[in-house]
Amino acid sequence: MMRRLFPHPYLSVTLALVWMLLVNRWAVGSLVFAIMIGVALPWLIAPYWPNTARIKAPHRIPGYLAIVLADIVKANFAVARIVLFTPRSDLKPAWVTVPLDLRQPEAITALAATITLTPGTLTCDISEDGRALLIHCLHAPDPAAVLDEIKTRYEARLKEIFA
Amino acid sequence: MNHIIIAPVILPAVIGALIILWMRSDLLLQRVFSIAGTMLLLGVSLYLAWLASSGDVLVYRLGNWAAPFGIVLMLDRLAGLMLVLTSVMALAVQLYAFGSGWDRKGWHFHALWQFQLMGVCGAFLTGDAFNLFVFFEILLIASYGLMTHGGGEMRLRAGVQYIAFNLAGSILFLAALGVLYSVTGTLNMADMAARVAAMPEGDTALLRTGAVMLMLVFAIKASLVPLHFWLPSTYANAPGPVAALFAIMTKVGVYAIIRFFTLVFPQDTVIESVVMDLLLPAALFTLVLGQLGVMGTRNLGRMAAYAAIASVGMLMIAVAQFTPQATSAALYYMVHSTLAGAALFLVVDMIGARRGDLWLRADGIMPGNAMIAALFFASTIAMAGMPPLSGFVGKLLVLDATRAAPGAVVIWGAVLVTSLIAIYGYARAGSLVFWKAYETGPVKAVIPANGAPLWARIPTKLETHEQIQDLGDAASPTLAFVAVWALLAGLVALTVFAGPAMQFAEATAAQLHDPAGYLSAVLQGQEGTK
Amino acid sequence: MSPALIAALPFIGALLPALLIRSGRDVAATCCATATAIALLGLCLHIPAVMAGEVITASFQWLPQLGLNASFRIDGLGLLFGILILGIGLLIIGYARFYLGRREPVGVFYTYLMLFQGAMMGIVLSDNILLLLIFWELTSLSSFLLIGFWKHLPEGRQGARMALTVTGMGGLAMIGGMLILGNIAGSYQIGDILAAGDAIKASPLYLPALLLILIGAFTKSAQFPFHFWLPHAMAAPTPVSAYLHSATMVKAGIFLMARLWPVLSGTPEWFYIVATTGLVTMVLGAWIAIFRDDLKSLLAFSTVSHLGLITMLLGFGTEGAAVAAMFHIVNHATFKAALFMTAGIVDHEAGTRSIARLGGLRRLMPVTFAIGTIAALSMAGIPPLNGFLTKEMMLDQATQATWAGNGSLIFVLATLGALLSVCYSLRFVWHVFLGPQRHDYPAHPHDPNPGLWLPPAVLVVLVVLIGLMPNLMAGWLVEVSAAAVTGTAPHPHFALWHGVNLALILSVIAVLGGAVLLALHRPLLAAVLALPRPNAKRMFDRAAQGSVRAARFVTDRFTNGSMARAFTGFALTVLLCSTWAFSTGNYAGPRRDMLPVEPVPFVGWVLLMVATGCMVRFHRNRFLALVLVGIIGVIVSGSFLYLSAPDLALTQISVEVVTVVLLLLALNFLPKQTRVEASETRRGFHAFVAALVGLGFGALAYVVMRGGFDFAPISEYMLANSYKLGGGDNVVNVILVDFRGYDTFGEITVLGIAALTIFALTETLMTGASAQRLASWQYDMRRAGARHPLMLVVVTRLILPMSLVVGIYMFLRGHNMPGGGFVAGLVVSIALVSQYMASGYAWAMERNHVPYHALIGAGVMAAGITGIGAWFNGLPFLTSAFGYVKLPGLEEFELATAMGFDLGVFLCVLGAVMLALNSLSRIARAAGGTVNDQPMDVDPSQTATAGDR
Amino acid sequence: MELLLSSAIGMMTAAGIYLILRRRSFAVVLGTTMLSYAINLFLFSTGRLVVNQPPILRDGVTSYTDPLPQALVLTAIVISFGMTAVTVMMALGAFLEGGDDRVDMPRADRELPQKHEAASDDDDDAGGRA
Amino acid sequence: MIGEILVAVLLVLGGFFGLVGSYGLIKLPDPMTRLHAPTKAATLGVGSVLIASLIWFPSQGMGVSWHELLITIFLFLTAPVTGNLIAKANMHLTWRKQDIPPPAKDKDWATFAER
Amino acid sequence: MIAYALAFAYGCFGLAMLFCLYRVVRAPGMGDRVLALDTLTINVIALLTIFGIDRGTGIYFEASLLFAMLGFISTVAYAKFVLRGDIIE
Ligand code: NA
Ligand code: NA
Repeated sequence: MMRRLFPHPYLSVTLALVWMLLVNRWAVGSLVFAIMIGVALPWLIAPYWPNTARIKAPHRIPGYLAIVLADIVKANFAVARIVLFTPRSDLKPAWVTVPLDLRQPEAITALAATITLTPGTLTCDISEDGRALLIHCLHAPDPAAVLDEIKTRYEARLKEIFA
Repeated sequence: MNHIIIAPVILPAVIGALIILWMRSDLLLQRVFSIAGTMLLLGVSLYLAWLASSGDVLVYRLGNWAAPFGIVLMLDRLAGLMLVLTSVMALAVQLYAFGSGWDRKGWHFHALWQFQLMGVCGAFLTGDAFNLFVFFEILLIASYGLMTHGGGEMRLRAGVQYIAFNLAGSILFLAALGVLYSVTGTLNMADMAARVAAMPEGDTALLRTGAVMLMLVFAIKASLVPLHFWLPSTYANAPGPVAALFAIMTKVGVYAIIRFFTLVFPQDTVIESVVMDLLLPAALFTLVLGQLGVMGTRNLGRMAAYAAIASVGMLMIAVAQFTPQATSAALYYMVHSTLAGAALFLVVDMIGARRGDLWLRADGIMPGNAMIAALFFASTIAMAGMPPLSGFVGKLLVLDATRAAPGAVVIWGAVLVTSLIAIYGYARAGSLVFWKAYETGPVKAVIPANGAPLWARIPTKLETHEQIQDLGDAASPTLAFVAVWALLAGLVALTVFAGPAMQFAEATAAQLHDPAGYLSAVLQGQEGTK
Repeated sequence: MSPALIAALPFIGALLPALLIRSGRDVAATCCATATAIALLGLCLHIPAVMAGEVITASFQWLPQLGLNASFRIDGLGLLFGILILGIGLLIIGYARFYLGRREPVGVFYTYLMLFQGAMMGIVLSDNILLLLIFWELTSLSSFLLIGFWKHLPEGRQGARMALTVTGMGGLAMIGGMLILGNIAGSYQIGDILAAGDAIKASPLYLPALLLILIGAFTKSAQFPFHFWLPHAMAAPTPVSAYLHSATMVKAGIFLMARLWPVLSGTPEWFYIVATTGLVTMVLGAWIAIFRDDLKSLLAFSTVSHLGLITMLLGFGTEGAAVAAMFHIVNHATFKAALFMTAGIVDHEAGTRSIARLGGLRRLMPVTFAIGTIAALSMAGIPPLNGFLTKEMMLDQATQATWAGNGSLIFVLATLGALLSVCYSLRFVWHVFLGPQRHDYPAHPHDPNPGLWLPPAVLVVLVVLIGLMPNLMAGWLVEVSAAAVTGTAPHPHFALWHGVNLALILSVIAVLGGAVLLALHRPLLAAVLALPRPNAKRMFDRAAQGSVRAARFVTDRFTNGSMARAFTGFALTVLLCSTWAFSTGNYAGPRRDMLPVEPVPFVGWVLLMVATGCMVRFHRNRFLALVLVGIIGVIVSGSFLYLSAPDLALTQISVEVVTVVLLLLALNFLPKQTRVEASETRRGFHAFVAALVGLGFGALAYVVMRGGFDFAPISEYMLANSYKLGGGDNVVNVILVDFRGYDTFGEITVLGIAALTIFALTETLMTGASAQRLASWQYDMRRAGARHPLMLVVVTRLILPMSLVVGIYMFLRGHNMPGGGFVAGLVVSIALVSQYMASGYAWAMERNHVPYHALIGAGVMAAGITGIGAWFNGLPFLTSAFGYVKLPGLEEFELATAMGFDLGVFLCVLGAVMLALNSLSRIARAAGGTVNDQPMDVDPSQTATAGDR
Repeated sequence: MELLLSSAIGMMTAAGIYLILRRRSFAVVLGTTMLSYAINLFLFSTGRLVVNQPPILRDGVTSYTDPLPQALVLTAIVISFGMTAVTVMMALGAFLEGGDDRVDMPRADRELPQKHEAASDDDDDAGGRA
Repeated sequence: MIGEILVAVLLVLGGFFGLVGSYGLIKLPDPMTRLHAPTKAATLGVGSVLIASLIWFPSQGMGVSWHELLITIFLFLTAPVTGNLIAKANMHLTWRKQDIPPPAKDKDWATFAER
Repeated sequence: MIAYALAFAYGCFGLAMLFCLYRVVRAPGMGDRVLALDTLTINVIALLTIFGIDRGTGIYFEASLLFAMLGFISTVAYAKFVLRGDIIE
């Protein structure tokens, strides 16, 4: 019953928040409307999102986000340095295959997005069975280290968050 | 305010919307609603024409906004006349589309038809320059759909040209409106007229530019040479009833020229020389080229198309005089050429349906059909301006109205010489199509399959994707004949009642050439508006 | 009987056989004969009055504005012609009944014949020259049908066309002439015109009017140089020839000259043009007739010759000549109709009209021989037949005429004409009936049944009787008609014997010379055939064909289907006309100061210019071109933002994206490259034209932007009242949904129709040639395996609801801030499209339960109903209302009817965009594209469970 | 600023015209798109250029740019989008039916195919082809 | 004042990263490496600017506007996807299958799979 | 100070846009072009935001939001086209 009414509870919250951010007016009327949207829209789009993400530890999300954000800032400096100062000839791009323990599409996507947003790595593809990600590194003298960082720093954390 | 004034726009819009909402796959319902709608439209138009015939100019202020800030609809004699003409013609042609089975050769014929009528009626009624643009676009976009109804290579190719050329025309329209707005600061036609009349002498360059650009836009719609390029292939390749309906489309351009250059830019304003210097030569060239096309073409469909061009030339010769007498002659000729052009296109379609193609070729086969031959004869007589049909009367009226005009000799010469050209062209075409068949003897009719285009099929293609089908596939051939006869009956009526018809035309012309009533109807007495 | 009714009777008669088309020859003939007989009777009832000098008129108002009235008159001239037309018509109707075969469409024939008869009666009874013109053209049309009646004969078609063209040309010239005439006289009534003779002759427009009218008359009456059509009209069935080309149509020109004789004749112009033309025609026609092999052709040229004779007489402009002309009209009609019918009998019975294959029919067809001989002798002018009478009168008149001071030229030539006339007349008798009987006639000749020979016999009796008793039989008629022509009261006395005078001597010379000439016929014929002769038919054909080719050349030059040419014409026309209009007006120079250039817009400008330049340079790489379109769109929309138009920017960028999606969908099937096709010069020219137009339009834009308003723009009112009366802060939105909501109503309709059109087009593509092409479609691009990438699917699932939120937000705030139904509709549809792109058409479509068609319909209806709602308050369509609502616990918010309208906009936009994109993407299904039932290429959570099992 | 905008309008117009003069429907679509941009900017500019005064009523602000041309341009944008969509579809249809994306009408539109040329007669049999 | 400094710093930072991102687009040697520059640098570039804006308005007493936050979230959400798709496009267009390490034996990357 | 920062940012993003344009036009493959267009859109968003700070108005945020959304979707469309030809399949 609850699942029929709220097919995507996290989405409902997100959408209500988005509405509040949009109207940019923290008043009762807006909140009522935000709740209406939070209820109605997920229900409306449920057919397009049949199996919702199963999250077991939502409280770990902020921490994860903080790490990612910090990494993004670092990444940017790193990339900037490479772009500006590394001569073309010194550049060592590399392909890295990341075998996946994650199975939920949402979880894999979260990992892939993290990889892309952080230093010098970019998620390029997924294997045809969905059990590995293909990463391209802008400048990776040691590809194994990259793989290790991804597995331990990000995937492990995501495994804790997603069921 | 009389709400019926907006009915010619709302009625087809609602019927079109209803058709796509609830009956988009039920042809029978569509036919019933669509034809009933057009009949109702005819009734409404007659009522409005009757209202307008009193000589009052009726204003409908949309959204209850005061002019010139909101959009107004204007009902005067000219608008009433055009509405009646449109609905009469549309009803007959629609019956033909039903009778010939054209309406089942593709989707949405009736919805597009209604929207087309909405666009045309809206264009005739509006009193706002930009709104005219909008309704031009409505009638154009519906015409794109109708023009390519049924598909086929040539039709689509012609459609691409048609749409591209008109797109350019629409862009020019916007440019002209922009220029005019930048000078006058208004879009309401009556208000614009008042401001044009009061325009300081030092600011006329832009005004003239805008006026000329606007005229060129309308010239495209009217297919005046050298802006006529889009017409021959479009009309020749359009489905018969659609081409017939398009007979009113060129008239929308003519209407707009008459409207703007009697109301907004009358002859005694700064625009003076603009019109006469450009319009009359263009009209003459149009007439000559159209009639040459009638004679020179090898295809009946193109012949009818060139006939349409020629009739616009003739019409514009009268319009370009901008005298009450010439305008009334033009109005008479407009009614005539619309009905006659529609009839010709329908007859040509009948021939194409029975003969398989429209080429004028020695081995063409037209099974002896006295009825179609008679219809062809009658409609070409009408188009050629031969007696006893109204074309001759119209021609006399135009000649009479231009006799004192500058360049009268050229006008008369062009009209008379091109008449001869057209007579020869029609005689040649008719004798090839109808008489020559007797040499080879009657042969079984080749009926193109559903969706097969009217344009002349190359025989190799005939073998590959057309089958021989019996006439039973068409919905009701009798109805198709009735439709054509009805149009011709209209011409006969126009001839017999030429006197009363001209009385109305003269009253209309008088109203047009003295726009004071129009102006005061719009700009004064706006109690109760926002 | 009213003249109008007399003129109308043949038309009524024409209707009957058309209505009774299946009831056979007898019924048709009877109907027509009855109608004709009644008309003739009615006409004859007026004889006493006309004899007494009355003019019987009847007039109905038709088109008084033009001076065109249905006015009819019966005077002597009309009476003469009316009797001829109806009387001979009656005989022809009988003759045709027996002439035409059982299987021929007799009903149609009689309809045409009666139409023609009616048209002729109309001409001769008209009292209004415009009305006369109408009937005049009708004779051309009906004779076209009659000449081409035998559709299986190419000569019939060609002859008909030639006759129509030549007489049609004359008719058109006459329109001009008549209008001028009426203009000078101030009326188109014949009575008024006849009264204005002096004014007309004095007018500077007399000569043009004369020339134009004479062209009409000459073409109709086959006068040189327009004579050539008549022989070719002989392809018509003989009753037609006998009727049209002896008594009626060819006499219409003569009638016209006679009708306008008081107005136009008597001037040197008239004399020299008309008399000379008649003289030349008379001699030339007779000369040619001598050598014709076809019996009907011989008669045709003899007709040409005799019409020349009458024309010459009218041209003399004297009363006596006019009398002679009138008399000869009667005589010629009688003997020539009889001759044509005789020729028809010969053709009918012997199976040929070729004189070379005839001869010796005297004994086989004695009755026919007798009829033919008497008629031919009359034509030769042998006493005591009626032809002799008028030949004498003609020669007498000729002796009195001088041509440019030369007193003998005319009568010498006239005698020559008479001599030649004797020759061909005798030849008709000699070469057909006399001589040895042959054994090789194509058929077995014998006298026909009386139905065929009685009508010519009646005429031959008249020929004899008029010859013997001219005053009793025809004199009175000639007298009244001549009186009507000249406007005086001539009292001629006709007699066979005038004593020995110059005319008689000339006549004798003519007869003897003619006989001698016939004796010399064989060597003469050989000599003539050896001479080069102009072939009128070939010349006409060449001219016609040349005109057709020229017409085709011109039209093809102008409209050869080339878009580039058409567009160049368009662009240059617009440029030249606008430039001319601007330069002929007053331009006082810029009035507004320029805005300073800031760095950001400058960068945008550089970007725009470069991108546009690249667009032109690289447009052949179509994908790149699309990317550049994206860039330009972004910059244009940025410019709108910069220049205080946020609503525009939102709309522009949304439309931009949808357009790109649309173009990408299409490009999938189109070639990815545009080949270079135009030559360097051509491209250069195009670039030049483009640059000129660009320059012009740019300059116009500059002038507009620097210009000031002379009048306050109406938008000031809108700014002032947007909130007060429209209830919205976003003036643009209030304009869209309120001030000019009607425009928007039209605009969404356009969008809806566009989608419907796209849908309908796709449907037809699924059945036509394209369906076959698509069925075997080979993609020209290698395709990657990433159909529905996992990441894309997951993220768009999140984007969809978020975009919907944005869409709702845009919709709700539109009235007060940038946004509105249109943008909202686009945002939502783009969000939906992203779902389609991510998870595929089939999968997404399966989850969509809203028919897009219905959305469009609902949108138009919603907007319409909101508009109509105002009617219930007695207010016009689209009158808006708004109010502020306060729900308990919440702050006040605004409700406006304009929102209902905006909802219509939203629905219509959503439906239209989705329907269009859907339709386009369906094409790929027809191209063999498979559909997916899974939303993503690989779903590890699914495969994992599958693997675990 | 006015100079920048008008030169951009001119440039886009020229590009649009040049593209329309190419012989392929895709180029024509690109060209009309360019022309649409140009005309939208032009029509917009008839309200004269104003920076940072969007026509959205705010307290204390009295000067706004002319909103009317903006509304007109909005309508024009939407309409030209509909038109473009139909053009694209029609061009695609013509390509799929005919096998090429030329915009010029083929000769077969106005002339008999060569095969029949011999049998055709311009003027019936009058031309003397017996 | 602090707000102003912060905003200025963020603006400079944003401008710098924006420029670097786009510069990388033209400087880096091949399509795959070029992909790295803008997807990250431009994200932070525009992100900084958005944060600057988020700070600026309240610091000027014009009320807080959360829209910038929304845009930032949106960009961060979508950038990986565009990066992924363009990378796939590059793989598809310019890379041979054998030059990229396979995910596992007998398995292919999705882009190279037959679909 | 803020003015200098703004000018600097304007300059950076303006220049960045030109770089993007260069890459759109001069690119070995279609992937680069799509990437450059995507980057260009992002730069425009940045410019709009800077402009909003400069002018002290929040009126441009909706546009930025829409640019972000639509930029994403058009990039997806372009890329999907390069990959599959058919963007909706
Ligand atoms: Na809006
Ligand atoms: Na709009």
